[in-house]
Amino acid sequence: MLGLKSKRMSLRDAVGLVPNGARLAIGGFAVYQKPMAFVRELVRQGRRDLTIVGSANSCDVDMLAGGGCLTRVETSYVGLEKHGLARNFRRAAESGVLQVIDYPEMVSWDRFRASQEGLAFWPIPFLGGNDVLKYNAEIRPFACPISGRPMHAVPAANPEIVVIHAIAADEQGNVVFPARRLLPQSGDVLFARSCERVIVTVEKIVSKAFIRRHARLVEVPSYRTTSIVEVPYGAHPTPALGRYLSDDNHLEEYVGASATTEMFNRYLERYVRAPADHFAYLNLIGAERLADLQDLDSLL
Amino acid sequence: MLGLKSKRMSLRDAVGLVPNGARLAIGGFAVYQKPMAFVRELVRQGRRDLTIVGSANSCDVDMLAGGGCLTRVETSYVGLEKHGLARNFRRAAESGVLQVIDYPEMVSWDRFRASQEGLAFWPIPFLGGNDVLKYNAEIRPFACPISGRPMHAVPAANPEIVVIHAIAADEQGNVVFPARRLLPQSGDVLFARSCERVIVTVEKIVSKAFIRRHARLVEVPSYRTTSIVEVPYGAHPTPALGRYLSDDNHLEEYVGASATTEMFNRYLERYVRAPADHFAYLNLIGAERLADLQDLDSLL
Amino acid sequence: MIAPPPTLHEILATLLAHEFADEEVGFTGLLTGAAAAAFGTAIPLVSMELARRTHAPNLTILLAGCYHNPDLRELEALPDSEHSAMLRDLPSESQMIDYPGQWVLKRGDIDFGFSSAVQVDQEGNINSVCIGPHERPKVRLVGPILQPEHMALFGREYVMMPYHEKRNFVEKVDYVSGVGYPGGLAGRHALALDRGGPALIVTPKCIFDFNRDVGRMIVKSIHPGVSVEALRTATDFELGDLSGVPDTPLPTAGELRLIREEIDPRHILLPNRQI
Amino acid sequence: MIAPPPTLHEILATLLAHEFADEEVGFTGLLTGAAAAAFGTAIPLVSMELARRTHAPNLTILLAGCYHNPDLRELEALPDSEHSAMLRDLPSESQMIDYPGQWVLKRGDIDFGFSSAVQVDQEGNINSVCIGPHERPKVRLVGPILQPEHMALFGREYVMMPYHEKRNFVEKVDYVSGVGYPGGLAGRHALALDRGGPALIVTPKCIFDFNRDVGRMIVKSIHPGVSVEALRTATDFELGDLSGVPDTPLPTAGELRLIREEIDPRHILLPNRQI
Repeated sequence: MLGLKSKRMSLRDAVGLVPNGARLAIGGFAVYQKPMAFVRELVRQGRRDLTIVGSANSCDVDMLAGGGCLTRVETSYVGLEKHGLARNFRRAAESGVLQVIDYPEMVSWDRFRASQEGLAFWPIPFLGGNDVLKYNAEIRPFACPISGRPMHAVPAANPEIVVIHAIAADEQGNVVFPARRLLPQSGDVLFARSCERVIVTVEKIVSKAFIRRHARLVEVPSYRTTSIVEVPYGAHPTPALGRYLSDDNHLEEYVGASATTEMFNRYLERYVRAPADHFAYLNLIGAERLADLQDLDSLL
Repeated sequence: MLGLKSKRMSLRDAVGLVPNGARLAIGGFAVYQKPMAFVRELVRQGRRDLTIVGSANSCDVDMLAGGGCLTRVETSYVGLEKHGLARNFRRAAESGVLQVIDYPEMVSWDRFRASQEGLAFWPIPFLGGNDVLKYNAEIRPFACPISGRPMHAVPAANPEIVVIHAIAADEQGNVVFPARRLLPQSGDVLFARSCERVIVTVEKIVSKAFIRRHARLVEVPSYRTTSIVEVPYGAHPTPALGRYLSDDNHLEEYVGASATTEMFNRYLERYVRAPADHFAYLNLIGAERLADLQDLDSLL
Repeated sequence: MIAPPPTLHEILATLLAHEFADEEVGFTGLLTGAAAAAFGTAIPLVSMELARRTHAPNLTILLAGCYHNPDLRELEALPDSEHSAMLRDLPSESQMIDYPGQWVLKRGDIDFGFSSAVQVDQEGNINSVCIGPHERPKVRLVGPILQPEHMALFGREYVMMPYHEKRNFVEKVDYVSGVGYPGGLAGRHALALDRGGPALIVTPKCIFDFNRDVGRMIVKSIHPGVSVEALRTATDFELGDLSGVPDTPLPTAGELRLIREEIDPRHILLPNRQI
Repeated sequence: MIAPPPTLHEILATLLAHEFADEEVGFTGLLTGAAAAAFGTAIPLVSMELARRTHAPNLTILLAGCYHNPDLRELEALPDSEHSAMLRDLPSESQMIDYPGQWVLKRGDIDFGFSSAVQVDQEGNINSVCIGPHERPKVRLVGPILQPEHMALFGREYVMMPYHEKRNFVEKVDYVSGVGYPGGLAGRHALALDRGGPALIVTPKCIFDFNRDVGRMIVKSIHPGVSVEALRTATDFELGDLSGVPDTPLPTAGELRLIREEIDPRHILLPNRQI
């Protein structure tokens, strides 16, 4: 078959697809498998006024907040789990420069299901009395057209661009997910099915033969992807299931550095702005640490 | 762990859980993996006035129609694919004794998704001009609470009882599905998540150790199942993926026998009413045929 | 040596191949019975594969709605079951095993599909539910299946009619299970059908297109060897002036060679004879 | 030889175990930080396992919401990450990897859950979103996470508060991210909350229950060694007459033995000391 179109792109060019003011969904869930190389490049390129719509967020939103890239976040969680609160996010929210729209966790998934369904809303029957309603005029009360029961319509997630990090794809944009996956990887599949501009950073670009051997696991096919970017360790310091674990040491350094704006600017200078590219960043982390983080997927 | 409750039941007793007039969903899809032993036992026990709600139906609905068990069917398809039209169903529908409520194929899945979601309706944006609306007063027009777009609310499937056929479960009702499954098996998972009375006929009751070794594939856990019935070849003459293929010879015999009411009554007498039990039925099919139908699942 | 002349199946597959753009996604179900399987599955597969081997290498084929770009060379027979174990084992680039699945139906991932029906009317409505009144039909058929989705959610639809007789091409279908152009494109819009609808109606006798302003079928071309009179006789609605209608175009020698030598050398998809 | 007296964790785990009926499904998230992990994850796990080994063998434990009846003997440490690779490899009876998944959230598959919060008020509302006004909070917290679902869709909720100070037990939470009993059960009904709500509030000082008619917390029992005065001082709302309130009951010797020798012999879940 001649003339197959390559969707391969450099990290810089892929990040260039995200304009200032974009409504962006960042894959991964909480502190797991976040496309952090992409996030660092957003900061490096000085992107502004982004809205992040998500299900559960962590250092993705926190770094963008610390980098001054954000205007608004719509999600159920921003925190670093065992590493504590997200301090840059806190400062931005407490100072009022960052607007936070809170959604319940499963409702935040339902919003992407609405986008997947081509619907402007998802019907939610259990929000009565919750302050999620009080601070969100976009949620509308309505009566079930069949039972008459009072419910609420939450708006679809409607991302303009989705970015996820996965283990492998071919150049045409067929993306594989591990069979022994966990909830964060399923969230990525959902995100990639909720939007027509889908950027996938991957650990490895693989052959068509590899894709065909794993057809059952190609949950995001070529026609759903806009660009494929090869970024080994692209989720670091968060884990990529089956490839590497969380770099808890680096996350502790990150948390320590986010104690003040000044300290975090020094962190950004050292790890985000100064390195010439992603491999220069990885060299700062060092081979020994990267080797130590190895995860093994099921061999079956 | 002492005192684990067994949900094992005989086929006769499990079918006894279905009263006359029940609203029953039968798993499988079109001519694939239908719980036919259960269907035969419904006919044998002379069940009456059933409503079948489904996604795509075939010899399940056809045999129940031929056995005089049905009042109403809500589905997207009743036919035998390459074996032609479902002749008992046709006769019942054309004579007016069977009410058929037609739904589009994916909408018929959406109705089970509504039940899974605890919703009385599912919002459908594309039914305008379709006669599905003309003959179904239960579908209600409404405006999207957010966009104002005209849509239709289709009623949830709301089965009172679901019956599916699967390859294996333990006595506690943890049901495994093959990794290399196809759409019909996914439909069974959806059905089993749409109702609180779920009967699962299985090829084999397996040990807890088998279940734990395949935890990733236990898509229907113990607390979702009401009873587990061991019925080897329980889908015959339809296939059970990974265990046996479709018995096309028997289906041709079935189609031939359903040419007239009289002939089909003779078929029912021979294959359904006369055999003392399911194994007597299998003996009529014969060991050579059963052996010939073997399917192999992936060995990985 | 002169190659045998193109068969009707080859003519239709080639004509359809020209319809597809690169990077589109095309959906074919799995129909059974010789004529229906040829029109509903085999001709669509050959047409999409021909497009992939000529101007549309990035077109995605969805066989039986689930198997992405299946390796047709591995087929030992045209599959005759939509979800058979044989398809589980057919090499492909992605397998859909759930709904919602890889193609996001309601966001419009499918650019075009192929469907079949027992009746089609001059507005392009199709019917596979019943002949006669719905409550007491003369013939109860299988049901709407995926026709409503094909005709409303796919980008466009090729309606593949294996038979062209008066009972199939009717003034008004007895049940609209897939919506054509009632009232034209404006009529579809008024029904909140913002995309999709039938593109061509493909029959053993001719190709129909539509006047989408008024929502009425028009004959686009007539197959070689079919007379205008035969076409009128086989159609229950008025076809208007057919004097300027061209013949259906034939494949080039190169297209025929691709079909015969590369795509279907063992004649598993298309029969090796005139029909 | 006399066994060491029960620790607070053991007392709470035993008390909770008595709450669960056979065949119920209990959901615990994965909380981190010593006190939160103990109250939010470890005590719930031990309580459910104790119930399974006594009166409720068919209870289903959902660890981190996803792992059905995990083999706790295989744990080498209390997991400190909700979706870590370590949990992928932990033996269990079913793994949820998608939403919607095995437990059908909105049909009410979960009989009871455990949650934690920064604030709880006398109506039983909980808050993990912010301290101070939402637009310019004094402290921005993590967000509602799964609290709305816990407090509305689960059959009942055990609110596990690792700290009991005035700043945690307030008159009115600054943000209702999980709904208690505003206006009592009738109030919940008026909000279309037809099931669920907090069952007990478990703290290091006492157990709260509710007067569900008026929707107000009441002290059910006070832990050994905690004075009524200390309890009042640590609570920002009025507790009423506490004269008849009993001490929190202690585990039996048999229950203690099960916890210490069978369920957690390596002290991976509960620390081996008084706290």
